[in-house]
Amino acid sequence: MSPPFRTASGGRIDRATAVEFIFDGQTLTGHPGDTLASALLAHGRHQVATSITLGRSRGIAAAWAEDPGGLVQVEEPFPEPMLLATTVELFDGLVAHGLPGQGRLADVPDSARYDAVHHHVDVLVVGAGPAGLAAALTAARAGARVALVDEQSEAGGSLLSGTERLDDAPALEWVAAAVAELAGSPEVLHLQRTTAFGSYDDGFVLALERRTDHLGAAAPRHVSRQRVWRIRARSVVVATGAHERPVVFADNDRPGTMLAGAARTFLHRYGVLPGRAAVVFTTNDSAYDTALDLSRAGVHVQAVVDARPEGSPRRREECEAAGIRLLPGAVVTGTQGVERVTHALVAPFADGAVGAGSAIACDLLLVSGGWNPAVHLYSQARGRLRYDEVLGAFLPGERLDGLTVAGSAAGVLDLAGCLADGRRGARAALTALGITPAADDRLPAAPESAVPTAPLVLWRVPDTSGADGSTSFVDLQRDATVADIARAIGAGLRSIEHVKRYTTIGTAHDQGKTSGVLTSGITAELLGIPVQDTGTTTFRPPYTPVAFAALAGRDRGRLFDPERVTALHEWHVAAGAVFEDVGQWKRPRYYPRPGEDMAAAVLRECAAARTGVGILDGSTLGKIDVQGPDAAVLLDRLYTNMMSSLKVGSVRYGVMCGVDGMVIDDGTVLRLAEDRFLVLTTTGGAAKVLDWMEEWVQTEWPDLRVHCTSVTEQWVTLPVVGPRSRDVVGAVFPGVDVSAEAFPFMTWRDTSLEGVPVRLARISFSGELAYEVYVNPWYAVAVWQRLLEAGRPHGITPYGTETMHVLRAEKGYPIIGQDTDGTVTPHDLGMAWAVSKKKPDFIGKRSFARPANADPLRKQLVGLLPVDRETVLPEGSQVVEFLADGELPPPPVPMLGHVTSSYRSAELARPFALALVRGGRERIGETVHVPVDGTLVPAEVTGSVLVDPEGARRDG
Amino acid sequence: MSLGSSHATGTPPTPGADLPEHPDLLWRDTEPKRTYDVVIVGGGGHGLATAHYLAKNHGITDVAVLEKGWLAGGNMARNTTIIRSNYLWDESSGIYEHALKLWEGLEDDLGYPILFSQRGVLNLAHTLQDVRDSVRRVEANKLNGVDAEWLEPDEVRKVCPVVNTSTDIRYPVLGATYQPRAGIAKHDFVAWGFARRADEAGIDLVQDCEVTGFTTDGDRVTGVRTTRGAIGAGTVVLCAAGHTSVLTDMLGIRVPIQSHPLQALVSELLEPVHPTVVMSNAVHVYVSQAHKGELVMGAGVDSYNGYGQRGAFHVIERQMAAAVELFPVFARAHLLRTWGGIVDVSPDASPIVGRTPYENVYLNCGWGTGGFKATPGIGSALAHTIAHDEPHPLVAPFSLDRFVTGALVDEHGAAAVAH
Amino acid sequence: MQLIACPWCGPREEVEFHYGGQAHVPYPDSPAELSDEEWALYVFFRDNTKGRFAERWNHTTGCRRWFNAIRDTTTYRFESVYRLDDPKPPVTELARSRRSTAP
Amino acid sequence: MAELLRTHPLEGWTTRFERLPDTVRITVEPYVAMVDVRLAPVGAEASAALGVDLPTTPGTWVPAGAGRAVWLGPDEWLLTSTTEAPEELEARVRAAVAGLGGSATDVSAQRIGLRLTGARVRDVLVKGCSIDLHPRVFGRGSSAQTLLGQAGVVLLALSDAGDDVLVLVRSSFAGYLADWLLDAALEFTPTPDR
Repeated sequence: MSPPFRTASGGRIDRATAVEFIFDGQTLTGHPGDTLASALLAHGRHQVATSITLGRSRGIAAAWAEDPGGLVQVEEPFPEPMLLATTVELFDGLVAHGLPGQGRLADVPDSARYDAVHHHVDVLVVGAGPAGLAAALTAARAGARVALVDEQSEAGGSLLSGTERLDDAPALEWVAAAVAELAGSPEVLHLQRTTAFGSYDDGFVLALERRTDHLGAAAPRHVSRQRVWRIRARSVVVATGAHERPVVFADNDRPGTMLAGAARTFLHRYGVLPGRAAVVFTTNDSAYDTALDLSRAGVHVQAVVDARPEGSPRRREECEAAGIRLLPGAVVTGTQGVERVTHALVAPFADGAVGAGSAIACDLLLVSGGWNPAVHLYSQARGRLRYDEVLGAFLPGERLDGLTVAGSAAGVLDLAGCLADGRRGARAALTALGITPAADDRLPAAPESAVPTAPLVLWRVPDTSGADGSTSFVDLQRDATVADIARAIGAGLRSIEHVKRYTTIGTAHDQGKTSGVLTSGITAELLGIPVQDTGTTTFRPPYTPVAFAALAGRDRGRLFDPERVTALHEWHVAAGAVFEDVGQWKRPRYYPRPGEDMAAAVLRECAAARTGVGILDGSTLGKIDVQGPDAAVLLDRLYTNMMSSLKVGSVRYGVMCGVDGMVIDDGTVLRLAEDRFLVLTTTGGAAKVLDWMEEWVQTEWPDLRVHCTSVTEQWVTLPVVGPRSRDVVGAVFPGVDVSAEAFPFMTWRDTSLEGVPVRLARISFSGELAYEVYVNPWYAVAVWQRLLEAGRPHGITPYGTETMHVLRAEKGYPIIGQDTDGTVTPHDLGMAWAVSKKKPDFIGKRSFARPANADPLRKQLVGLLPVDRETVLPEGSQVVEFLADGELPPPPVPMLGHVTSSYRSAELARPFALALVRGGRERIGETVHVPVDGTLVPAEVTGSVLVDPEGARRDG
Repeated sequence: MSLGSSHATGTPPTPGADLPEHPDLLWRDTEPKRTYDVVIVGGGGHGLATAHYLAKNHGITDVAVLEKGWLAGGNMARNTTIIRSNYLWDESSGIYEHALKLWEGLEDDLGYPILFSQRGVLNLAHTLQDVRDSVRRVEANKLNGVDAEWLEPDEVRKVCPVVNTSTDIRYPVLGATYQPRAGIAKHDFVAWGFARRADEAGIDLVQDCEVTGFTTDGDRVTGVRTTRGAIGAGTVVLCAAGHTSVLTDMLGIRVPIQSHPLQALVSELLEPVHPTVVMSNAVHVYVSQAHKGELVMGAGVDSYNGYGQRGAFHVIERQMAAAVELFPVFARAHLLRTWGGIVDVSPDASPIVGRTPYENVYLNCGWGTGGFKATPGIGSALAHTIAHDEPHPLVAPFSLDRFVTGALVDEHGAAAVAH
Repeated sequence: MQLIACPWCGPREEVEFHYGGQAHVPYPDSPAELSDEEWALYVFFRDNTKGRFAERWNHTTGCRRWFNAIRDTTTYRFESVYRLDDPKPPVTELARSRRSTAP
Repeated sequence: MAELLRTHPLEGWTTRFERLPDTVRITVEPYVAMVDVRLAPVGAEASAALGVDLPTTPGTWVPAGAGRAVWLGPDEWLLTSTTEAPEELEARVRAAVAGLGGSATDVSAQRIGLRLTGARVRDVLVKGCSIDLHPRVFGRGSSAQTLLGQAGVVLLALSDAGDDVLVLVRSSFAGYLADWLLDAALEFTPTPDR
């Protein structure tokens, strides 16, 4: 059986198919093509929710996104908060309930897919109403690349809500033909259910396409639920229509109170009668269409209450013919009813004064206070608005390059005008792009419409209820009233922004779509200033709310951020490595054996490297090929030390500073030829250092003949480390004499392995005898395997970054970014030896001479040995003076510095740390304290090199 | 009349629905006088707070606050209202902790319900270096008397159950620093509270009054030219975050700040789900749930200089990805509104406060994203500075000449987390 | 999200570029001869112009070339881009803004 | 050629690529020798020495023997060869340009090629590529260095129909990009297995 308020025929719904849904626990039926709101209205249900502060009933007050009343929570198929019943398309199995202004998030992750697509067009048309369709057709016929997006489920815009005719046929026939024509144009993208929600620079418009929401549980899981279209348009035609606005009066929030145009939409588009007995309250001619259409559909229209002294003389005859009582010069002053309007209180209105009133019984009160052009996208694109006294609305106030507003969004409110204006907008856009409009871009003929009677701009009806405006709602979602605005002004506020913030008007889900202009108008009225001076609050994106996940798109889970891996990654995974994130890289941190924790694994790995042989995947180190006759000059300028004196075949460690003299990176440099260097950077510094070099070369020293090329992924780097490394490397690369004499520390040699070029370098980041093996990653797995095989007799042990850190810390080698923090100079690190005194200048040199750099109390890198030989000082711990009584004084406690690196050492058989300590080198031999979990741990300050200070081992 | 109709669904009263009542009078609409002992340029949080403390602590009331637009309509109206003092360096935690102590008594001091909520702030660590930096900051905070704890992931989950602490995400949460006394407040109400007190003390709050120039006499500024006429000044204080350089350019003072767009956003109102404040540097988002129930979020600054009070949307998209990654339950929360402010970034991410080459002009700028949380602290310290004509010890380290000596207060590498 | 016209690759999305701050601030010829104040000016102080601003950009994800641009920091609109070896465009009136005068 | 075992970063993706529909085929093109050439200005001498006219129009590539010459910058190109070993290519190019003030760097393993073919290729790429890939704009001979998802790539249009594109990506990002492409292609897969 059909629900009681469903018409017998008509509407854009599929009457042959019934869908079942549950609202507030009640099982109801509707049809495909319904919205949740229209289906509820078909059952006679207006009240959807209660208001947030006052708990007053809230009903469906509009037919689309401007509705300030019908907030719902969807529960099935997946919980989604704060949707409007008017924009939720009905599907089988929908479960929803009304919301008191606050939604509920699901407590399980959303498994739906979301994505984004870039699209480029000559002309983007937003809105597929009469103006938008006309614009799209005009642009398409000219051969332009066109996108047409529209937020509704089907094209037609306002034509879906009425009975207009074009070319002597129902207008929707023209709509269908237009859609078909666009579909036949290969360069046209036409998207419905797609809301352009943000308009940015250079024709960039973001639109959200709801791809599968209307399918409910039947939505395919491998297709994105919602898609963000990133449309880059050379020109934009905004044909977004207009929102009807209400007039404010006492108790104007009672369910059954609705915008007049919405009732017409529910009737014609959805086949729903929003009531049986209606009162229509208007200030303009448009609501007469609703009154007459409802009357024809069988609704008893009790009266048309027109605030204008004469009403609409032009429509009077039609009303009389339909038996509708016309009450010109009258207003609705209030309503009666419990959870639904039962009476409208109507009173004569002249010169702003309200006379004695009477109650007219009704279950539907329709209101029209005029139309607000939907200027959101225009305003977001930084177009200035101007207030139009006649329409009582803000209109585009200036022309923008690349963005045209057309149709009722520009204040054109008649059908013929909208069609013509859409075509005008498109032609202007095409002309600006140098595209010739087609000779034949005929538009259908709209019947001649008579000139309407001028609307009356009426923001509010004086409150005669005695409530002093406290039930005259301006923002229904925020429960904000005329009284609240008056109170804000009474408190001294003058700016519309202050009024908004004081009253919270316009901050709710609808972002003031209906309340914004009313607030400007009422504020101006109360202040006695023109509305233009009050202005409006800023229109901010998005136009309608957009789910976080839709904006996150596919950048979630494993695609949230790229994982960079080396050529040996699969081997590391198979070997059971535990990984560490270093920038975007995944690096093996350690390789636990069964039953081992990190400490045990690291002690084992360290011991192998110190006593036998270990092997590391060091491929993430940044590598830069620096070539050209002036390569050495460039490096001399960028490193603190001298690189031009480096011999071909040799390697030098270098430090790089910023212009402020603080260390930014370090690494080794291999001189490959007179005019060619291979520069190694830290893993995290690779991109930064290349950019740094390019910046100086390009912007400051373009005369230098040098080129820098990233070769980070061109070489895997495999340090083979430990006293037995020579045996291993010698066995795998018999072509090289690996003896200390023939291949000394800090030199490199080229060789090959079965025809594949290999480079070996005597570089040690561990203090042990070590060889770094460089090879094209195509052969990484093969070479790694050969090294493991050759090392097996020596117990070769792969080790990770944790062991690498321990080994280097034992040697006092700093890690940039761990032992430094952007406030540390080479001198602070004890690396004065790496700062050239010969070079007249290099980047950072001048800053070393600043007063603060001469401070003897600068923090310097030193070693710390916990006196108890037990405690591993947590990295990050603060260092304080030694306190004889072992008690911390009350805060603030002066701090000397902090622990930057701290490990258990197999070699030292005790924990040790590196720390930046105020005047640290002067304190060597002293004892300081480190607060750890509430106790003070004494630690001896030492030099930073704790293992093999003479360097005998690495020299092998 | 049917006020208070029954809830159709039997839902309990909406949490956060009842915002406090505002006073009947906030401030007078004033015409500027011809001259004032003190002219504060900029009617934002800092300017208004300075005015309040000038009157309250020092009895100085011949003061004008000049605002080019509407009071507190700049960064004050646009920020995400996080209040904390867990900065690394002594100098920074000094001024911010001073501010936090004032925040703790501010509701009483102002007699205004500023919705100060000490719900704590978590700074998440996602990498081993994050952990080191976090522990370093926590330990420094403790020694400086600032409440701070290091939390392991399971403790993070207890404080904020909706944070994704699983280990199989791209950048797992390795722990967090936690400052329980940190929190949020309602930005507008804070500004209005200061404004009302200043107004009550007889201080003139002059809106729509843009400073267009200065009149000088040797090393002194004698007054300001404004869109509402010339105003004489005994002392001038520049508190115009977002437009400091415009003013200092007029005075020929060079200040090492760059103004960048910083964006923020809110969701619609949601049932309470997020009980604290969470900030993540590596995954790059910060979020709290304000009193009414909206999620308030922000991220990093846009890269280029900009005075446009708007930024690029890709920054928002990246922020949403980070939010959903860290808080999977946010997936179907909706972005309701985005906006932008202007942050003045200094080379060491610390403010610049103190004397200028003009002997009666004080500078207060470069707060980056820290301005809101410092509001009462800097207001009182600036008022002290003006009253004694000598920088308050808490602001002394932030003088302009540190860029010459090199004695920076570099919060970049150290604090890890901005905002 | 703006389009930035790389002098070589043409218009690309803003995300492809790295901002380099004020343009035409040369590295001092002889840093050693500068006073601490002069050196600090080079290291830390850059103009923070509201309005037309000559600044540096790098097309990082494209051709990796640095170039200069004149951009309005209020509207963000690029007035011109030019290569490093091009002279700085003469200071003219603020170029055509996004707004034209006719409504 | 070497007898040493060779591996490439996308070995583990083979099965998943094979399951893609004909409308989006992904073929890995590993082990292609590539050299980064820096040279300015380009003249007849360079063309003669290199055996190819290096393209001077930004965003283009040309065939070069058994490989390609791709514009990377006003003084930078990528030369590829499917017949030479990396070190041979580098040596040859270096010899050709060194005397002209140019440089040559072996970058064979720096990037790996993924060839995308099929009617849906453009639909996949536009999910993460902001440049205009319309065949009228990005036809055969076009190239672009840009972002695809969050990976820097070099795109080469190999056909005029937008259905044949070579994507060169940094080797360390190859796994990410492969995952990204498979995910983007999912909606065009008739029987998705996820």
